[in-house]
Amino acid sequence: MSTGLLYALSGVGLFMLGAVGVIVLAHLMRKVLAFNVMGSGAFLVLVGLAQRTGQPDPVPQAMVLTGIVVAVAATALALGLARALHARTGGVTLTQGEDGD
Amino acid sequence: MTEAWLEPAAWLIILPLAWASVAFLAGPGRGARLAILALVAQLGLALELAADLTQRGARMHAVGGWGAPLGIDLMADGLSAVMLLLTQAVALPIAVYAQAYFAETHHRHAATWFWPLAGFLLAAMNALFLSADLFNLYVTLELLGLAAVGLVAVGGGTAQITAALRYLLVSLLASGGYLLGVALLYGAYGTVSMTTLAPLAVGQTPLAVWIAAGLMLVGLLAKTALLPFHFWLPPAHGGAPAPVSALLSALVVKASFYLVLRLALGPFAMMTGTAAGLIGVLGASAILWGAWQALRAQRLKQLVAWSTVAQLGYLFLIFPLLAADGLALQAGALQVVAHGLAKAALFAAAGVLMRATGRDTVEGLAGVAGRVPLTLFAFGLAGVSIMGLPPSAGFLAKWLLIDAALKQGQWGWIVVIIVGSLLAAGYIFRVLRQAFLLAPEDSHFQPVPRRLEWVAFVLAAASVLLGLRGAELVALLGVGS
Amino acid sequence: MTVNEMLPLAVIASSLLPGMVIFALPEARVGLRSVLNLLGAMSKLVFVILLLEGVARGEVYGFRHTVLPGLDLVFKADALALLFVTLSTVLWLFTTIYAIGYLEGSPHRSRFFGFFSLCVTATVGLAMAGNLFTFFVFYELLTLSTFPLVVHRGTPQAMRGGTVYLAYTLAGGALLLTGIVWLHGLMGQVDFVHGGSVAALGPQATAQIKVVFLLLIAGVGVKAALVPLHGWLPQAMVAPAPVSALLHAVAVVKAGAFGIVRIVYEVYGVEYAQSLGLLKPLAIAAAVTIVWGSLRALTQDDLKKRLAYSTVSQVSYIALGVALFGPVGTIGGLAHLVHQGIMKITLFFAAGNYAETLGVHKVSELDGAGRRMPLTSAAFTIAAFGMIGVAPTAGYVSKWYLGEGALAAGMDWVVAVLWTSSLLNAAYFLPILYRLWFRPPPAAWPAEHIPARGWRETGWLLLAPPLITAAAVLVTGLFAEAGWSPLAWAKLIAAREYLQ
Amino acid sequence: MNRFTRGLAVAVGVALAATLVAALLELPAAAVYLPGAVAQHLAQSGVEHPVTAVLLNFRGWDTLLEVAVLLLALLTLLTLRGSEAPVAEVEAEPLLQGLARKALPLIILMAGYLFWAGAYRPGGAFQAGAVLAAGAVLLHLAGLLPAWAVPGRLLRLGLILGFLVFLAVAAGLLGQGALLQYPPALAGNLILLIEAGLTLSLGLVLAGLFLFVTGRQA
Repeated sequence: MSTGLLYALSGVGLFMLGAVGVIVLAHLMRKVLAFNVMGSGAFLVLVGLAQRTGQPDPVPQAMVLTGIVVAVAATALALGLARALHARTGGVTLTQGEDGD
Repeated sequence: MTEAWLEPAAWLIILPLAWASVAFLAGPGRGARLAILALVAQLGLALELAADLTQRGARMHAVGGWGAPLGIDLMADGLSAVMLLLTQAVALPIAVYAQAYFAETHHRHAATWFWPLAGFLLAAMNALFLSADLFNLYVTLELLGLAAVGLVAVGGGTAQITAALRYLLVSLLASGGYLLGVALLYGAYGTVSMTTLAPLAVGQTPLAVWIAAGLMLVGLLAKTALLPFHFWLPPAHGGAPAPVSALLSALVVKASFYLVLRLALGPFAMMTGTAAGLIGVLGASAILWGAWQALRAQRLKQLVAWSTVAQLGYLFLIFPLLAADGLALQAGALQVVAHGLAKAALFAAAGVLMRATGRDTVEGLAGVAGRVPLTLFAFGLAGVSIMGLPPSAGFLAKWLLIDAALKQGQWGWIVVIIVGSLLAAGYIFRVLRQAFLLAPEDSHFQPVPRRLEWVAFVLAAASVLLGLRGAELVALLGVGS
Repeated sequence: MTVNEMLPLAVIASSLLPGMVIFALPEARVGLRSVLNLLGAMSKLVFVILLLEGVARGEVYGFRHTVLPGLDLVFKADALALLFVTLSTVLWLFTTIYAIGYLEGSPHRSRFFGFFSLCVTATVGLAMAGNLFTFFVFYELLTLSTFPLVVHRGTPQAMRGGTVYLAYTLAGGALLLTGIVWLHGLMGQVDFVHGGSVAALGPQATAQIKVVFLLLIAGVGVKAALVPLHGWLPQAMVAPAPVSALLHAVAVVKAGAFGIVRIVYEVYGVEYAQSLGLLKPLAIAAAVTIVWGSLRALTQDDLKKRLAYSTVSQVSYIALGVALFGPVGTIGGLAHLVHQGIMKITLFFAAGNYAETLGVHKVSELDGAGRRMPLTSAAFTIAAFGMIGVAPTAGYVSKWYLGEGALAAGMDWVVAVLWTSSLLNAAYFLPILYRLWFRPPPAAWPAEHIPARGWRETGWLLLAPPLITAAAVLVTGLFAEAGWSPLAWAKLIAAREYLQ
Repeated sequence: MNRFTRGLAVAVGVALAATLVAALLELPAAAVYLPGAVAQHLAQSGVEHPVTAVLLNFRGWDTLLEVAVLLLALLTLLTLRGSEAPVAEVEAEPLLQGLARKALPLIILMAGYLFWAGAYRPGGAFQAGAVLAAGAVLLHLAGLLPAWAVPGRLLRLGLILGFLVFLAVAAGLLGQGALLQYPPALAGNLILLIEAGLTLSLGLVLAGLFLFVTGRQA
């Protein structure tokens, strides 16, 4: 098993860990952190899988750089929204059951 | 040959990015006039692109001059052109509407950064409709998602922020799935260019690619609010200011649907049978459940938002019916366009009705027919398209869907389509009959700028009259497929 | 675009365009609105006369516009179309005049007349539809444009009536659509042609074709108020009188009946329909409707409700005529399309006059109204006699042909149905006439809005239309054999349908 | 969220992960090999480092849109903050302030180095911008830089400048045949211009993501 493939496999694990975290965790801060774990997992798969033959591949590396910036933007936005919500309600979770009417 | 300088596809992305930046530079609340002017130009560009495609067929634009798979290709074919036309055609009137809507002091706060956000939103959609690169599509999806979340939050109320946050989390989870899918595809084939990838994926499909397809499609379905991922939509679309709701419901959800369709027609053409049938069943459930919720909704904009959930369901009925005759594809494109125009009209009208009555409940509409008859007429006209009654474009879409289902002997869908239309008539007429009631003694009506009423009317009329020009739309759709 | 293509469009546009302008007019522009209304009605009449003259000469009028590949919007102004177009155009003119008088001073008139124009637009479009698709387009447009008229008053009762109306018509529309798309899937576009085109499908599709027939007839049967699909009609009588006139005589139920005619003659072909055994069930349904409607009318005290059940019964004469295999029955049915229209509109005009002038809504309040409003009551009496089928009114002519047609088709039981119906008609109309003319008037009317001034028992805009239509009931009966009569036109159509 | 749905989510996640691991273990080699193409065209790209070449030339379009994503996040945060002025200021701490003052030139120097190095080794505008932003955050935490209120014209210009330059270059090159089609002779300089603009603007945007939000009593 090459290092690249190992990265990819751990990426799969991280992604699923993060994704399940985003779904089941209630605290918004934890959700945001879980999202970042999930994103890192996807980046690992992207870079690792492409390099499973042992050759470095600059294309997914550049993609991951792009992806990281996007994730930073999304994280900042989520934290900002969570802060705004906290400022208005004092809560740190999305209260369920208020969708629809 | 069009001068490279004047390539309409490129300018359709550059222009909104530019006016969004300039609007930001100009400062809080500024940029309306610039946006409207630019949108006129964008509509012209989209028309020019469509005319050009009809004459000379689909075409590629290799960004950077490299060409796939090294570089990123923009691809314009009939389907992209239809989506681009719809986007500009809805955005322009909604911009005109928004300028008047946000001029009220009451809505000033929401207008602070509305224009740059809207500009980025439109740029994201145009870029998405033109991209032929799966990773580039991921970036446009994120751009679109963040812009949409920003617009949902624009009102600043607790409900809006909660809705925005929930929308953001669903959106991020969904695009995470999409990104993992892209990573797997790159690992499997070494490229993310759709044109390079499609023949490879159809030729040899390892398990990882099936999983990638599943992840990407589920992510996109969540972004399109297909049942059971619909829960974020009603609060997000129903809570935002009217022009924002119009943009979100008419256009944004269509972008991810477009991508599902692109993938199903291209790299994931191997996903037929059970998977397509499952998507169809979800669509059918969305039609019934969304319409049922719309029938029960107490607040007007919630009703319209639930109607979006239901109407999006029709789009997914096409997947089990996609066949060589192209009927289902035509039905899908017509439904996208018809619903886009009609739903923008409904939200625009709902904004007027709420401002006229000062309330946002369906019950509060009693007597409004006498005060803003033009708006009510617009609501009714748009309703005609939503219900799928002739001669609207929505009718043609449903006609084609039924035709396709009949031709393939899939009877169940027909029942769903018809029942869904009747339920739609139920919630549309629920609003209309409330409006026709005599006004209660203590009701006060506020004056509403005429411009708001006319925008709603123009959009509604367009969704109905388009039914007479279905042939042109279908011809354009046929370019390059 | 040639003149022969433009003329049918002009007939449609002559009510559509004024309607659109009227929507935009401020409430206070009464004069301009009336001028627009009448201008539209008159110009439509002119176009229709041009068409009539041309069709009699053998000209072919039509227009085709492709909506989707393999799906066209088709108009054709043939003899059958013109029968209906002429009826609605003429009656629309009178109804408009009547409505201007009836609604004087009431709110939301721009909206009312806007939808009124749309409604007649839909009717003439439907009449001139050249294929099932086009027919459906205008059939649904008719539903949509009449709903705001039915609920015009905005009372909870009006809303209930409107909701029932919608529920029935939209469900009917859904059935019709299913049938149309099904047929479209089987044989492509279904144009209306003499003798029908379905027979070409051959014997292996017979079962499907029968189901489609059921769907189509059930779809149009809702508007034609065939029992048991008639429930909306008595509910919808909450509408203002001109609207009832429109629903019962000009547009809605007629559209349904007309649809039956087109489907039987020009989609299936009457001979093919007969060979599939489809006509007999239709005849039975029509007969049941005729008797049931009359029975229900007997017990209604509300005048408009009694008239509504009378419509249920009378409109099915048209379906019955169609279902009687043979030219004579066809002539009777088609002639009744026109005859029922002018008779029923007279009755509703008169009923509206009683309500608007005296505040009388019930049969039991009509005592002596003939002395207070002799002209209106005379018109009512003539039309009622027509409904019963007394010579020499128009109603007599249609019943005569229907009876002859039944005998010719060997369906003797239909004659019994006709007799029963006539007796029942007499049983629910004669008591009204008795009250009108022979009972003493009450000390005071329930709510007298318009005082009598000499011979003018009510506003002249309310008075003139029923008088003219009542005269027409007599004239079309007396001069039934003349070359211009509805009967003669029905004979022309029947000749063309049965020549195949 | 009840225990059942939680359990279901976990179970689905584990199952999916296991299947995916199995799928990856048997994944055949890719049919397309892009590193070759990158190496082949590196000379024409205007930079020497392959990742930078992909980032700003071969797939520069992604990068352009990604800058827009950052701007969008900033815009939304600005929307949320509304027009209220920042209320709570960080208390000044002498030791931290002194350290921050000393660190500042170093930070700027390092940003400059990263920006310059991007052309031939890992580095570039994003890294340089991130370092700059970190410097701004440090200054704020030390009480030397107040939180930002509604951005004035100059700040807005700074925030958007890099993106506008990038956009102008992309559009300006349309005449060459396509968006972002650098003429090989000018590629190096144009990329440098874009990177310079981005370094400044991304520094400000990233700092803004913090400084526009902070300072309000949450």
